[in-house]
Amino acid sequence: MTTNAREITYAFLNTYYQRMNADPLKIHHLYSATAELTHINYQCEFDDNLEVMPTIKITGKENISKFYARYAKKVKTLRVKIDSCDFQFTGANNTSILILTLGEMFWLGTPSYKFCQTFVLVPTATNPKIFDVCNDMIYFPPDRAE
Amino acid sequence: MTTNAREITYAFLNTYYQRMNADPLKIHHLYSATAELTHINYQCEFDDNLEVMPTIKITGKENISKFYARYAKKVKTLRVKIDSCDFQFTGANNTSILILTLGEMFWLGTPSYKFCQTFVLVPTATNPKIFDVCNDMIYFPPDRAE
Amino acid sequence: FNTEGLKLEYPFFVNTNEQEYAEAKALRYRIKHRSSLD
Amino acid sequence: FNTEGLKLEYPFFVNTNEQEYAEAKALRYRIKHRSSLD
Repeated sequence: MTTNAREITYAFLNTYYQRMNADPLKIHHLYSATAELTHINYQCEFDDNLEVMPTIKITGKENISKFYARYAKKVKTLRVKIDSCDFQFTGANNTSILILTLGEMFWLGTPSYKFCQTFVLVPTATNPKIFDVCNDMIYFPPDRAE
Repeated sequence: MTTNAREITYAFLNTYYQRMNADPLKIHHLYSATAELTHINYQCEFDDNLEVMPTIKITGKENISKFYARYAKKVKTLRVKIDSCDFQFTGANNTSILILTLGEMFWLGTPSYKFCQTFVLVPTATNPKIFDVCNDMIYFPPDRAE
Repeated sequence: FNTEGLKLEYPFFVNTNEQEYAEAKALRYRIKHRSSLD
Repeated sequence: FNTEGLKLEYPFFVNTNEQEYAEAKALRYRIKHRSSLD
């Protein structure tokens, strides 16, 4: 079971970040209907003098779909370096998976930003081997030049 | 509801870290029966040359109780600086709360270590205003002197 | 736990204060990323 | 998503590689902690 959760965690992270790059219009398929997303607020231009990486909170698969579609061009240029990830079981019957991952991300031409991201993956009602993202929350800690 | 979740988050973090200091033998009361905890492995001596902050995974309130009791003396000296926290609703009916917090922690005489910690708080069956910790996962990112 | 009217401003110190933190911060440490998942 | 036999070793690059990362890392940035909760 633990081995399984680890494989699911790895596979999820790989799929999730790859899809940003490969097909932003399909990322929302990973989320549950009532998912909550705290993500980079792509509406703001982020430049080199950015003091706070702007984030935005979005609720529901439909809004999440619109969000990724609107900023598809920028989302497609996302690059990710994962430095660590860990997981625990959570939710009803401990069948959901809580993930905590840290790393750095950047976009075409931007500096690399440290991030910390947590996810909750919930097995679907119809197939316990298929998971939906019901939470996706990111935070960008300050740079070393604090 | 959101205001409520924010207050619950603040109150929880305050209670949780204060109790480490005030009464390690009562920390386990905050956890659910099947809670999962990834915490500092107090069994290892951590010195200034530590390259990896050792962590340990513990499952179930009873084991969590034993863990905190065994290292009560060290736990009592914990000091915490919270730099950020954010939350989302999660779990059945979105009544649970997922928390992501970052900051630094240190113990009597130790350097200050950056940490990133995530929690899931679940309302108890008997009283939806009382929450149990069902997940508690910490990670120590590398120092700036990478 | 009591959820009444707690306000959180950053940085928020628990069991410590600015001065004690500054002393701990002055001590150096090196933590490297773990090389594999537990 | 497909969960078959993926191995994760750190650092693990997605959509990029060591060299491209090094270039991005060379660009400086400054992010301060948010002063309050959203």
